[in-house]
Amino acid sequence: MLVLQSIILGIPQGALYGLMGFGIALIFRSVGTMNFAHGNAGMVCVFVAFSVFTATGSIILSILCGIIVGFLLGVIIDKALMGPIKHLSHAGMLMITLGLLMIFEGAAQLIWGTDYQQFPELLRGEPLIMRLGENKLIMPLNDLLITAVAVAVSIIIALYLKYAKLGIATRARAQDPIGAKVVGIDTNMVDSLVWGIGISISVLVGILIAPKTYIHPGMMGNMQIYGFTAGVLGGFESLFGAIAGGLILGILEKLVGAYISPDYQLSIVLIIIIIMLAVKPSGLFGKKSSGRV
Amino acid sequence: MLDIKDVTVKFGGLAAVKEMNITVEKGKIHSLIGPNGAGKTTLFNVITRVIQPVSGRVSFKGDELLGLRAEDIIFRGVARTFQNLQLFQGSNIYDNIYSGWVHNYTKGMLSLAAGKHLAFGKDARDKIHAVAELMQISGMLKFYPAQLSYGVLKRVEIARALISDPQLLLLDEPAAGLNMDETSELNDILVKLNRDGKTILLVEHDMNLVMKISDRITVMNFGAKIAEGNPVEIANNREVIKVYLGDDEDAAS
Amino acid sequence: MKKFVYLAVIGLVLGLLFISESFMLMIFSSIIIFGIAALGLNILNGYTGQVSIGHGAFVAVGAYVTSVMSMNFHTPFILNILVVIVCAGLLGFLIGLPALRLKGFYLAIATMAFGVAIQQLFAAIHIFGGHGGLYGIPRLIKSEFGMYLFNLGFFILMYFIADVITSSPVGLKYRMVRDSETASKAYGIKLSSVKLNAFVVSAIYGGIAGALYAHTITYISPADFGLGLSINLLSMIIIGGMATLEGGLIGSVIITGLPFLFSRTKVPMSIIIGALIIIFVLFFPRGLSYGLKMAFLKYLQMPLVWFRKLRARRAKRDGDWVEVNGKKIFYTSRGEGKPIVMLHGNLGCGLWYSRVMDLPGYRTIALDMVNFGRSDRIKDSEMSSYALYLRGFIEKLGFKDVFLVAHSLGGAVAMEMAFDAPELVSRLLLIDPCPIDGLHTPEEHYPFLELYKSNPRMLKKSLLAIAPHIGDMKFLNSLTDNAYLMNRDSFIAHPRGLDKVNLTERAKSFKKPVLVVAGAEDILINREMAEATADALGGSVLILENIGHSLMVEDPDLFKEVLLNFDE
Amino acid sequence: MLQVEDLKVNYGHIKAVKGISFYLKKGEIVSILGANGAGKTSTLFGLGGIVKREGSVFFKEENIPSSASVKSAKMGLILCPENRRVFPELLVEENLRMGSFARGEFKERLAFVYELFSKLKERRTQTAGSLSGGEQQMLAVGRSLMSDPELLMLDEPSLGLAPVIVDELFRVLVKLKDKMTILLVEQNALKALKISDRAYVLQNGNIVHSGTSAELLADESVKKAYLGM
Amino acid sequence: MKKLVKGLFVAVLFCAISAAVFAGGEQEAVTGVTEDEITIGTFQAMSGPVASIGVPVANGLKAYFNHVNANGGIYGRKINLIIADDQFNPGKTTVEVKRLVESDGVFAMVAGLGTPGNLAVMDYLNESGVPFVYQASGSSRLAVPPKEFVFPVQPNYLVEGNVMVRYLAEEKKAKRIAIVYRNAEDGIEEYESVKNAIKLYDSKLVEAIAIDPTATDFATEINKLNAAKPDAIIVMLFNPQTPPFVKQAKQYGITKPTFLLSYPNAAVTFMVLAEEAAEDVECMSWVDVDFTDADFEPFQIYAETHGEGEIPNAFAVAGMVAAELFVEALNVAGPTLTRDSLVKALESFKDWNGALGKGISYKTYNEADNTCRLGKQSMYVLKVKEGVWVRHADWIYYAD
Repeated sequence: MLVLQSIILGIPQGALYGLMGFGIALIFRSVGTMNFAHGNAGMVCVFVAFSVFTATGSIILSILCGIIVGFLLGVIIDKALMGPIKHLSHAGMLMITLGLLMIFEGAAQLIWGTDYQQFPELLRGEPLIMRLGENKLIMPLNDLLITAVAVAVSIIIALYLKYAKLGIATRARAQDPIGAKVVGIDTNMVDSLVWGIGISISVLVGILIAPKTYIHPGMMGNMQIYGFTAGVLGGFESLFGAIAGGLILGILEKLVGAYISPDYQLSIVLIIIIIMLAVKPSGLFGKKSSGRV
Repeated sequence: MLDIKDVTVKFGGLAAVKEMNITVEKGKIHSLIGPNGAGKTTLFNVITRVIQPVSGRVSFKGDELLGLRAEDIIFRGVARTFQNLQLFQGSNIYDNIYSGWVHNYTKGMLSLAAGKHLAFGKDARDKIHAVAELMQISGMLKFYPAQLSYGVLKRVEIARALISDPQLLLLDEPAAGLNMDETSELNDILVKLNRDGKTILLVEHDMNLVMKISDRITVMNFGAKIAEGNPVEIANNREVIKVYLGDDEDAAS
Repeated sequence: MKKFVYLAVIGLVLGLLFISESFMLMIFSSIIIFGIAALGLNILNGYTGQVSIGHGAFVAVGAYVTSVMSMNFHTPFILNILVVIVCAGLLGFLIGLPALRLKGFYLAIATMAFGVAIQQLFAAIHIFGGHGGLYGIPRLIKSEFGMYLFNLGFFILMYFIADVITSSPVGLKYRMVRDSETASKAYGIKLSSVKLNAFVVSAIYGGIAGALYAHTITYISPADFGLGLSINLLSMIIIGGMATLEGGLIGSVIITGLPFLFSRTKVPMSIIIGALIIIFVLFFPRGLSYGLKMAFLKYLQMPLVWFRKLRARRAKRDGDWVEVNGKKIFYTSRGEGKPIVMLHGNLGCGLWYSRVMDLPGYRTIALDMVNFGRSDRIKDSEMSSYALYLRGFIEKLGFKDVFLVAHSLGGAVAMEMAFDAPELVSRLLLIDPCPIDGLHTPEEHYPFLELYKSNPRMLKKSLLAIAPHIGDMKFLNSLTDNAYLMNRDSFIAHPRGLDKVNLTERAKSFKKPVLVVAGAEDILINREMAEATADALGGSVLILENIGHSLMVEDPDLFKEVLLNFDE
Repeated sequence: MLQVEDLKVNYGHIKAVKGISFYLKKGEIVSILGANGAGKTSTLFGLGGIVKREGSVFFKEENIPSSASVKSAKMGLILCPENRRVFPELLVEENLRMGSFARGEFKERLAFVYELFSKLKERRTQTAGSLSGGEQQMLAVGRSLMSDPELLMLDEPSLGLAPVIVDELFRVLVKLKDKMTILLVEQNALKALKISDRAYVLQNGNIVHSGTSAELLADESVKKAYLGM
Repeated sequence: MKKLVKGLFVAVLFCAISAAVFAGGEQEAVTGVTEDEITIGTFQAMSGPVASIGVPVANGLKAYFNHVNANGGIYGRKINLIIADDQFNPGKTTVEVKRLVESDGVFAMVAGLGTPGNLAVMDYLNESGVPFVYQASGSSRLAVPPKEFVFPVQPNYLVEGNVMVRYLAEEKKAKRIAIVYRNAEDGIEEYESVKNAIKLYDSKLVEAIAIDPTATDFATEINKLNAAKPDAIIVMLFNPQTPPFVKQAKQYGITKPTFLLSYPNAAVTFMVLAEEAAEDVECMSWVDVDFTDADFEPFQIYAETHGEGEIPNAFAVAGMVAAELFVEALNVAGPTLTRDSLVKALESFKDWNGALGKGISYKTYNEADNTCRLGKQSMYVLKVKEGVWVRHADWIYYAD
């Protein structure tokens, strides 16, 4: 019973991890930058959404604003910071994103303070309860929504990448930048677009977990670590690996929590990453071990 | 000195090198030429143990090389240079040349406490100055690679390969990117090295250079040897001309 | 060795200055401790090129091991530190193993995961005090000053060890692995063992820092050693300077020290540190230590330059001024008889001939050319302009048939003038002159020439290099002083001008006797250049053993002998 | 059609192209010949805006700035790069669709390309990475043709191909001649000269010979440039 | 030249040493006290994750001291409060407190925030003889063993655990009690106390769950809790964790049992964050304040500094209690203020009642007497009714 309930609890959590990992993998695969500021970029925009919400009281408007600001932030990061350093080493890009991570945290502290802010749940009401004899399985409505949104967003982006002209161009640019240039794809524009979409996804994740974690400057810290883990587990080379990796992670985490101890949840998960990276850096669903390293 | 027997290399089912046979004789300059994608660099990488062939044997002075790893090759007296300069950008020229010798320091960390490295460094210094003198880069030892011209850096690469006093020198396109003067200086250097008893295996596109200094030339195309001989023979070989210039008969018609 | 003495003394003085304010000593201690950890990270990241954002874990291991041991078993510190070294080293080895297969971003993720995992494990294990951490860790030395000195001592020791390692063959191997794995392999470097070595060494540094931290602050908790610390350590070496020994300490001054300045304001530190990281990566990738070094070379010795100039101006020199085209030219004259005019080289003045002025039967005249010494400055630094002023000078003094002696750059001026007005010159003695077709200075030397302007020590060294047998250091010192009287623009303009010299054509019509003298040990003008110059002028060559670039200061008697022989 | 003046391309220290000038008239096939490392690919990369360059390039009387790959592609100055550079994980048809990214009517051009290379039509739902070398080369050429090029720059299209396929490829090039101007970089000099009107010979980043194909075929200097004799 | 440098160097060294020797020479009569000013210090998390507690505590302190200063100070002396930000990081606390004592020369410390920080500096302050009045921490180690210069006020978690069990067993008749607690020193202390106290009654501890202080999702824990079927749940969590815990627990169907929260949660913030899940939740409290009464005098004092209509939250009230107690002690100590006279004054407090703090007692210092520095030992219970905390049960005392 505990197993089943843990799995059910793990799915929404895992869906969020997967979505986070998806955003990170999207940027990494297309542009070649592992964005260590992914979570905090989302966090800042969630604060923006929060400000809009307090000013207007409209959830829809605030979410829209947050996501749009997230998109713009992504574009700005690409144009202002990543553009000039595309030639730099990976270490250089890594440090820039680490710097951004700190700046976002500091900026949020400066502008919005360190208080925990409340953001409403998108769906309220009685949780879904399934009775199985003596026991019952519970799934709160908001978790259901989270899962649905995560799945929907991944499907939309998958369709976009598969069929839209710009989507194909994004994949093309990832596979061969020179080939993309010679057919006239504006690789700079594609990069900005990818950054925009990536950060928007992070904002969405932030908004979805906000009712649970509340809004504060450190809200996305662990989420980002889980996002990386999801990416590593599923393999950064395949976008949907990240989603699957996230789900596995979410369920695994709940099982560890239930059967070993919640204290070891994070450590065990992280040790999994290290082992995974050492044994099969391409992830569970990655095709090859080479690629961008 | 170096015997390559029936070496075949495949990349994803495609044969990049097919049953190659080359024998490099001691004290000779042996050149390996052929158009892009002919498999020269692949063969080079087999010798330097970067790539494992599917079959075949590579022996150097009678010892089998294929069982070794890339980092063991230098200990056997085989040193190489790289086509697109693999200098250590963060070290000055002195240390760059030193790095061709430092593999001989095999003691552990605790030996540092005993100061063993100091004597090693002192020995190395004389060698470095001697090689630098030979390659005419004595004045540049304190500079970093980014401060020097491409021609000088190419010489640094050769110096680094020379310091361990290898018996076989593998040079990967040493003339690529050099201007006429630099190429002619390189020409002199190679001839001098050869005169001093170094065996050289050269992969090179600059046909002027190859024809001038080679004792023997092997021509490759599509992973296979199509001709071998001295420069004059090669220059007049129909196959070679066809590879380089295209289908002769076609042109004539 | 000097470095370590300086470090110790500066540290001691700082400690003494703040002895009454022990919180400052505590801040200094923290700076030093994180400096040690950053030094270790620099060995891994700066020297070996292996990114790590989990370095806080090693610091944590050091801190927890020593705390648990000393609190529960009351073991002596010396034993603790040995256990810390073993534990941290082992842990470094463990994370090093998977890291062997990883590079760049993947390595960053793995180390980050490792760092957070270790932090979480410490938080979860009861004996380590859980999230609350441990407090009341015994201090090794009661007084804050003592503790500071203890930490300082450790820092200097660790700094010394890092210095030995990085300058040894092992350090060279680190750098080889960092710069090119392909080439390292080809030159016999076992990548895995070098990387593991760096991981272990670096981890030990972290562990030692952690142990010192625990005994200094006396309170540790997992939160102190999280991702934040790891990023901070990385920031230290980025801001301080990658692959430099002092970078970690400089970075630590900023990253550890700065927050205490802001602790009573509301400015979040992370925004400042984050901005610093980005600024440094984008604009100053070599970090503050490089910046400080350059500033030291460029500006810090400026007072010395002024002092030397002043001393040169004040020094007693007998002589007269002649005005040519409105510019005063200073010269020294000695003896009576056949006139000999002596021209100095770049960075020189008449003083270079002071040891050879006494020639019986001759009137020797050594002048400071315009732009040099005590003569006036002119706008450009062209050889042809100097030649014009020289001609004016000779005409003003009313000489005809002058015996012209010229050194180095002066050689170019002398030739230029002699070809313009052959009637004024009877014979030409050229000491290691600028070659007839110019002297090329590689572009890479110019930044150094730029530095000579403001760094007397480097200038003195280079003068010594062109006059290796000068012997008398006082004389060298005064030559250095006088070199600073030269027009500042000329430091760069002269080599550029010499590069452009080409007198081969004009030399053909010159028919007077010429002797070119060159030192066998000259590093500027070699035998071939001297011969080519002599050939072009139809003169003869004399190569002197055991002489460098400057015969008249290196062996005055030989100079006189050569001169007299030539005049016969 | 194309006027190039004093084109220079540098990679850091290395001067790959040292100031060359040449032109193409509408409807011509012009070859650039030369040994490996002579600067041919760099020339095309400079023209196509892939790398930074100096010097002026006029295409259809309009100045093309450096690094303007999007602009030149939109104007119909299309590069078919060396080593194919197809998108390995995209389907053949997706690759072709990307070919018409900047210009060209997708459906109409697709029909044209499929007609030209019927092999590609058979393989259109395969990923490009699963094609053989020759098929990939056809895909690369096909992809360039998708954008309805006015000037097509082909970089070593015969590289690594078996002779039969090379022949086929050159037949296609001849067919295309009346539809577009072609700038051909080839190692297979005799073959290239056979189909081109004029040619330039590059050596060490400089143009050392130029002339009509017939002149160059008769000239020993081409042989020298290649064989160093 | 070299000689010159060396000479200069020796001179500098000499100056430095003499400066070091003479710096401490001149001492004031009483550190931090002048004719017209008393300098005191406090450390608060003004930034970082715990700033939501640190900032209001500081606001409470400021409000009360401003009020005192505006009314002429104490025996003509104004109070000058220096607030050091330690970001709830004990490493920083140590340095900041040293700075306050050694560099700023404070007379006393008032209201340090946080168990880790307080534990890290209490010995140092005690050894330095700096009176340390009020710690915003419930750790019993501040009071036991007693330290001469350390005066805790808040009831500690040993007391709270005991009182909670007594309340649940005696008044609520709960048979199956569960506890969730922070997996940190303070949480464990309370858990141990609950475990011991429950033996006195006819109740059972059915589940005890430790919660990682950084966790945000409690699904697993709630799952376990649900299985235990408790009548009452003691929640020993702090601000960012309590509301989501209660919220999630109710979402997952735990609606019937009583939730009894630890006293740091007795604030409006809980209601704001927990929203409707807050209803009927009970909470321990030790400051007797009616937050709905805007005319209450301390609220007026608070509004003087922070603006009309501003009402302090529980943490601000804690700050004000600290200030109130400290000011009272200064008054008792009289015009010739020394550290010893302050200690004497505090030791004279017997069940002292201020406007906010009630029932605070100390005894003359005696290292063997564990009760001489206990401060407060009784608590009462609040309950959320229609979105406000309402007094629910009367003072409950420690049960042996």
